[in-house]
Amino acid sequence: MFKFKSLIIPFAIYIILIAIGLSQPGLWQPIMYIMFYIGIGVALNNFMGLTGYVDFGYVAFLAMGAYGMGVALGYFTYLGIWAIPLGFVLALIFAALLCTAVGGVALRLRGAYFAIATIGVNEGLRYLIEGAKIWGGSEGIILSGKLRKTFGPEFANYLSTFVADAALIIIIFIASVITVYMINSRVGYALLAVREDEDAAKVMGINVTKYKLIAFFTSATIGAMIGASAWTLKLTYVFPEDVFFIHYTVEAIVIVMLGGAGTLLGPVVGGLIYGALKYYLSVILPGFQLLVFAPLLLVIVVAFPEGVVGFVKKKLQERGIIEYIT
Amino acid sequence: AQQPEEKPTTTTPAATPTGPKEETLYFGAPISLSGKFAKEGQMSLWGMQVAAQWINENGGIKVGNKVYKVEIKYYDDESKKESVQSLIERLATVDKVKFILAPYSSGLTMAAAPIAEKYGVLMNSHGGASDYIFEQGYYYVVQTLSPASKYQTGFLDMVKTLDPDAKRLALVYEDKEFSRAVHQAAKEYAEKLGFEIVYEKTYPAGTTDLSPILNELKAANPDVLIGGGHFADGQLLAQQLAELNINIKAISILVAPSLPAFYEALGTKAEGISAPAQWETGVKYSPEVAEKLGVEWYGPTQEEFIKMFKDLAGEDAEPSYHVAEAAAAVLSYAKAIEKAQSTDVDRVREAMNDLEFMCVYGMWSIDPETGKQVGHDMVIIQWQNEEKKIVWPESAANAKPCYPMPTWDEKAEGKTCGS
Amino acid sequence: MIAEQLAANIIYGLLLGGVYGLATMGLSLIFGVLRVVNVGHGAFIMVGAFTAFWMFTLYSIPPLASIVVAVIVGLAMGFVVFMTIIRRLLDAPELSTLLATFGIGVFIEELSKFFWGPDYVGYSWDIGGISLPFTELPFTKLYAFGSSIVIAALLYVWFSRTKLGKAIRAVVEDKEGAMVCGINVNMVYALSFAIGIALTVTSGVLVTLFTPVGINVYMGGDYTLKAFVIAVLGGLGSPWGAFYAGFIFGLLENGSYTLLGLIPGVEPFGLTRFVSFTALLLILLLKPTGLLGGE
Amino acid sequence: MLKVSKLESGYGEMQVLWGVDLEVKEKSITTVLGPNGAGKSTTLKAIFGIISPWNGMVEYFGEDVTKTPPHKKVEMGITMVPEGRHLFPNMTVEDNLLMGAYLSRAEEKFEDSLELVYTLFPRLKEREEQKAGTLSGGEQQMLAIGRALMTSPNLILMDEPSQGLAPKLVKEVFETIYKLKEEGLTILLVEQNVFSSLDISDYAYVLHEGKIAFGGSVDEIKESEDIKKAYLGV
Amino acid sequence: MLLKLENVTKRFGGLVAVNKLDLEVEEGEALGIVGPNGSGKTTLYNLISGVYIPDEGKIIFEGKDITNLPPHKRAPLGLARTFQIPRPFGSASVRENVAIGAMFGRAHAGVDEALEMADEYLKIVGIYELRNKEAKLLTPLEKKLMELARALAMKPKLLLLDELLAGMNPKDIDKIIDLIKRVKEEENIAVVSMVEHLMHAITKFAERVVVMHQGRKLLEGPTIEVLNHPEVIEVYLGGRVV
Ligand SMILES: Nc1ncnc2c1ncn2[C@@H]1O[C@H](COP(=O)(O)OP(=O)(O)OP(=O)(O)O)[C@@H](O)[C@H]1O
Ligand SMILES: Nc1ncnc2c1ncn2[C@@H]1O[C@H](COP(=O)(O)OP(=O)(O)OP(=O)(O)O)[C@@H](O)[C@H]1O
Ligand SMILES: [Mg+2]
Ligand SMILES: [Mg+2]
Repeated sequence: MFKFKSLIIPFAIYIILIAIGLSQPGLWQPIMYIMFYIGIGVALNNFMGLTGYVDFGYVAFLAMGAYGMGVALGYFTYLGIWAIPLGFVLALIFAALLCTAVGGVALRLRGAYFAIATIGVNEGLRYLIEGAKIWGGSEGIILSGKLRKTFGPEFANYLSTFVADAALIIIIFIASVITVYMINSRVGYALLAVREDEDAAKVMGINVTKYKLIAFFTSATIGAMIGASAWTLKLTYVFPEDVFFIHYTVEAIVIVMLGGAGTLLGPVVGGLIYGALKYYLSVILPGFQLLVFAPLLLVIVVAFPEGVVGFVKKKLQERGIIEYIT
Repeated sequence: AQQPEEKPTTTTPAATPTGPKEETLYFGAPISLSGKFAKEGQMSLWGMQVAAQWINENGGIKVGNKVYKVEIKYYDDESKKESVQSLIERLATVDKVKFILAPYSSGLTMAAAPIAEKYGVLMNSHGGASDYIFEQGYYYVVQTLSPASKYQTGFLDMVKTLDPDAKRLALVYEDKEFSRAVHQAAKEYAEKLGFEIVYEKTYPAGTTDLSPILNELKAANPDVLIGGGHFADGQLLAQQLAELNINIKAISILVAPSLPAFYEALGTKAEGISAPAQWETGVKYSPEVAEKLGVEWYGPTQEEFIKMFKDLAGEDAEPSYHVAEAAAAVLSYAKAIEKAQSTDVDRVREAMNDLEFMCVYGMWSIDPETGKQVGHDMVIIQWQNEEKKIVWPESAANAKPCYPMPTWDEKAEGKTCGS
Repeated sequence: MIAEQLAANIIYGLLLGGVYGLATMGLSLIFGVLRVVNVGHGAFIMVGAFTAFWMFTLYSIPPLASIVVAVIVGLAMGFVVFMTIIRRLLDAPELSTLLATFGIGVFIEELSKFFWGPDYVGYSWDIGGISLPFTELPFTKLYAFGSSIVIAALLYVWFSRTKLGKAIRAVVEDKEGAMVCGINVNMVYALSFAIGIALTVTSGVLVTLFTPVGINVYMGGDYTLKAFVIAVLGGLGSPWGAFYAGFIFGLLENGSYTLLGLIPGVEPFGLTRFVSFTALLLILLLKPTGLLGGE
Repeated sequence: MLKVSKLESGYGEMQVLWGVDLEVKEKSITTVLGPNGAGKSTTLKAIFGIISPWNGMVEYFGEDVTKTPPHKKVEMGITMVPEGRHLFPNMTVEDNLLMGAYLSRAEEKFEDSLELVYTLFPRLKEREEQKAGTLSGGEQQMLAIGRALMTSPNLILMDEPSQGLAPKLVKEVFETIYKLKEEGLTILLVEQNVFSSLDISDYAYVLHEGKIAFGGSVDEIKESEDIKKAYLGV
Repeated sequence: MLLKLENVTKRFGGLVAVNKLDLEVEEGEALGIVGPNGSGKTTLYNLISGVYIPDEGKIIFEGKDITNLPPHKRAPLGLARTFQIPRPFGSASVRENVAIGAMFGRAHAGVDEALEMADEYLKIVGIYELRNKEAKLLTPLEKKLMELARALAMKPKLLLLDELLAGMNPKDIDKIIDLIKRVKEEENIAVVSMVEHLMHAITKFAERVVVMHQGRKLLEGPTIEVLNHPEVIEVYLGGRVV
């Protein structure tokens, strides 16, 4: 279908990245590092880009995913290999539960109020887990030993060096398809209206709450899947301090903005620039990379206030290629 | 970017006219030069560089007819797990490094372990103290610093020796995985020693006011307090104990007091406060002591070590224990490689199993099975008369413990542990 | 016993709240006038903390006096940041300033680390305190509290009494309307931003009066988070709301401790954070635009 | 008094004005008419400086004010009643008027200006304490004009002041504008209400696609059937 | 009876914006609503379209009580409106704006169908060439035309126009009125209700007029008759217009 033309460029980017990672020595992890950033960008964009709501507490969904997988592998290790699918299911369930709670409460708020109320959710949840000593409290869940005992060291290693990465890649592919589908469907149009003028959208017959929740839910569950694979499976531990670290949300927002919100290509390009820049700077200028990175970021913001893809889109407005850019 | 060219990788032959073949051997290190572990990261890097420099100036590592010069290949991991993984891989594949100095902190070490294992490189932890790292079954991860479970036990021994009547122990520490591990182990140990736990509370990371806990603590009226977690909260704990005028006979705080900044920040309030340290300037490890114990000495003497450190870090810099533990990790690699007479990872790891030596940092030997450090002893330092003194164990001490420490009021009037 | 501790915690909560309030006013002001969410807020608090530290350490200038220095430093930084970056983004999509302030925050932190190193520093300004039957109140904390109140009051007077203060309000309400009244809108933007930053840097000084140790280039993160939450609680864009909300937040944080301590098997101090963040959500549920937020 | 020559401007990359020439004589009412989208509002905005002129010149009493920012123009006695009023909605009527007298030049004449405003619009006096945002459309328009008067201007640029007003109010507004002229003010008016505006004007211009298609005295326009048909649709 | 308001009241604080209003709208009629500024016309529209819920009274649409129905459930029943101050979906294209109307209004079209409908209605209102422009870049007039197209694309039974013609050139006003009249017949839009202050437009369009004053219904009846009523002239027109 013509709508899916806009998947060509992002998929090409993914495939090229993966090819580089597989063929060049030492670039697999960096590529996965970039993919992680692309992933959280695409995931957050499904909500932030499409609805215009900023969710500062977004990392909580990654955390829920991480805990979902952590709980499955940590407390249901006896299920053997089945603990992994269970982990993804739990990740989904935890994220959905949080989504319902936050959606019910915070989504009534508008703009910056929503954005910052979600910080409250994120921090509140973290301190609840630590303070009430849920799931190991601040000691978290440590899995390596269990995995190695259950699956043997080979397979345990395979889990965190292959399965986790493969899962992340699959999630990103699926998330991209979902994004394009959403943008081009009724949902996308409804959200476009919501983003621009929520009250006018209502009068137009749009069930604003419903569509916001759809986007919120989609974005949250993708985030949870990323948390489950890129964090728990790959790192083999879950520490609350780490998984609720708000810096990740800020990074995701930066990526979405850097590339251009509300487009699919935006967060992909944003994640690519962000991840690649940071990686290479930390290799070339260890210790000084952020000192160089920050001004670069500022230059990009000032030059492309609507994001790199937003800018390109505007330039190409009347050209045929625009169809390939969403 | 100012450095267009990346440095040459792998073992490039150095230009030497004659003699044995000289090659450069890279030890790789993802290091936290930014982010929350920037301070420890910087210190560790200096330690590694000092050790590498010493090795190179003292004949390198001799394997067969080859001589290896050591260089540290490091990247900044920003104290973030995602970066650590990329950098480990880069070190293992692009830079073809076989010997990794693990990143700072237990969490980051854990993040690095699966990747290191995948590429079959050895990882030596100089900043990941938590015991659990070595309970996961990683064979290629070895430890140079003493594990978390040992941090506060020496202090308890010391108090018990000094004052068998000081029974009322309180614990106030940061709710984080590391300080929890330290204090849970300490608590068990204390109970064995016959202490009575009169108060135990944690505070969340990032706290800027401990008064709710300390008001309670005051009421519990303890003789001895152990606690803390990291730099900032450790300083805060001491500061607020003073503000609230809570007098305790002996206090040991994790991490913070071991840095000069502690005294600079608190002034005389720091007097008498103790801390566990992996190492301290003035600790009595020397070639002579090694000889007496019948173990081999390796690496710079303390004077050499401190001089080299100051040449690198600046005249005003004081080496913290992070410097020594990182240096020791480098030395342990060198020693193990020489012992194995090979740079093969498996052979070196095997050589480590019964490797035992002493360096400026103290003893080094590991549990062959888990890789956990068993040889090294922690010391207890105490601020006395503006100086950090080693007060425990007696064999390493260069001063007597100041016990009970002066009260806050006395300290405010200028009384120090020396006067 | 419990009553005494509760009383002590409430007093400490109030003192802390005063500083929280001031630490948030700058954020709220900047949002109110320019619609800029300053993600780099904490970096400016850090600069203030270091200002107090260096003034005290190098020149033995007491922290109260370095408030003056902080104001000057803050105004200068605010002005430079506005002129070089923010000004160029005023017509751009709202969130691009978020990206910019993120970059600015990182840059300030890294530059500070470059010059001052990654140490955790502190200073000792021991000037005694008041002994209450149930706790001790150091003068430093009382001064911090007092200064917050005085600065907030001065700002209030300035805002409501001076022409420039009113001009700021006018610009907030309608930019084009302000133009036709002869108000130099760009100047008002620059000034508000600079004042907002100056307030923030100043609050950094007061933060060190409260916590004179653990000063580090990355210390700002926790304050940013709290300031965000307090700003929303008070009603975004309302500096006065932020000030009140600071008290509520401080009170909740410290005050709830004693009660949570009665629950067995939990870490009450950790849960105080849970309580204060949950309270935020509840308050927003009742009043979706915060305590003093408009429409 | 005001002379605009070869003025070009627009938004982003889109040019809207393609060389506008017009002149406003002191103590007169000059109307600019033209179809929607012709660039009338743009012309006023470019003159006042809300958007910057790309080319051409704006002179005020012979002085080049092309690049002068709006607040300086207000200082010189030019102000604007913008399309859509742009009041301060959460301030009271009184405070809105007070803001009009923001500059010290205007502040000096505060009492006189206020009296003038309240005699022109007694309704505003009645609603002194009401928030501007809750006024009805007509009242808001009065306030917008009142606020402009508080700057003690010589020249007021007005963009469709009668839009959205009830017929009774439309009349009042035009009467007011006429009274302002009698008070010695100069007015440059943009309107869609062709008849009423021509009734009170001295000079008129017709703007078409960013250029002046006609300029002259009101009588000339009234007489020219062609112009009325071609541009004004009446 | 298409729409019936019974005793509807809406207050804002102390102010009664709409006061015990009864209103009936027959199918197929062209209704004009006039009244001084602030007499409650826009508020009335907001009540009908569901932006506000009345404090008292009932609103019945096609026999169904919609008093408490949220706005997004009213639109599919056949209600559509334009806004006095245009509210375009700014960064969406003109075409997308109109398509959104077609998708979620009574038309309930699928995406592709809606986009086609959008083109069709843009042609009808005469801004087809602007269809790929970002809506926020339109002039106020163009925005109004786009809102009209968007409302029409919803295929409403009742179309509420709020000062659609304000600020329009007299030449265009006539054109738009003809257009609305035509579309009303062709599209079987049962009723168009129009709020305007432009009397020549009202007389040209409306068969019946309701005059509001201070939230109440002052008068209603055939257009010419009502507009010549002395009370209307007194409070609203300020002089004879027709
Ligand atoms: N803010 C804006 N951004 C981009 N383009 C604009 C903007 N305002 C107006 N335009 C464009 O400028 C042109 C002229 O608009 P302007 O508002 O000056 O017309 P006008 O003559 O005042 O029309 P009207 O009678 O409808 O008020 C229009 O084509 C419009 O698209
Ligand atoms: N949200 C609101 N809050 C407070 N008052 C309001 C609100 N909306 C409308 N009003 C007030 O209710 C009254 C009726 O307003 P409404 O907008 O319905 O008038 P209108 O008849 O449409 O006037 P106009 O012809 O000027 O558009 C006015 O006095 C207005 O100020
Ligand atoms: Mg106009
Ligand atoms: Mg209205």
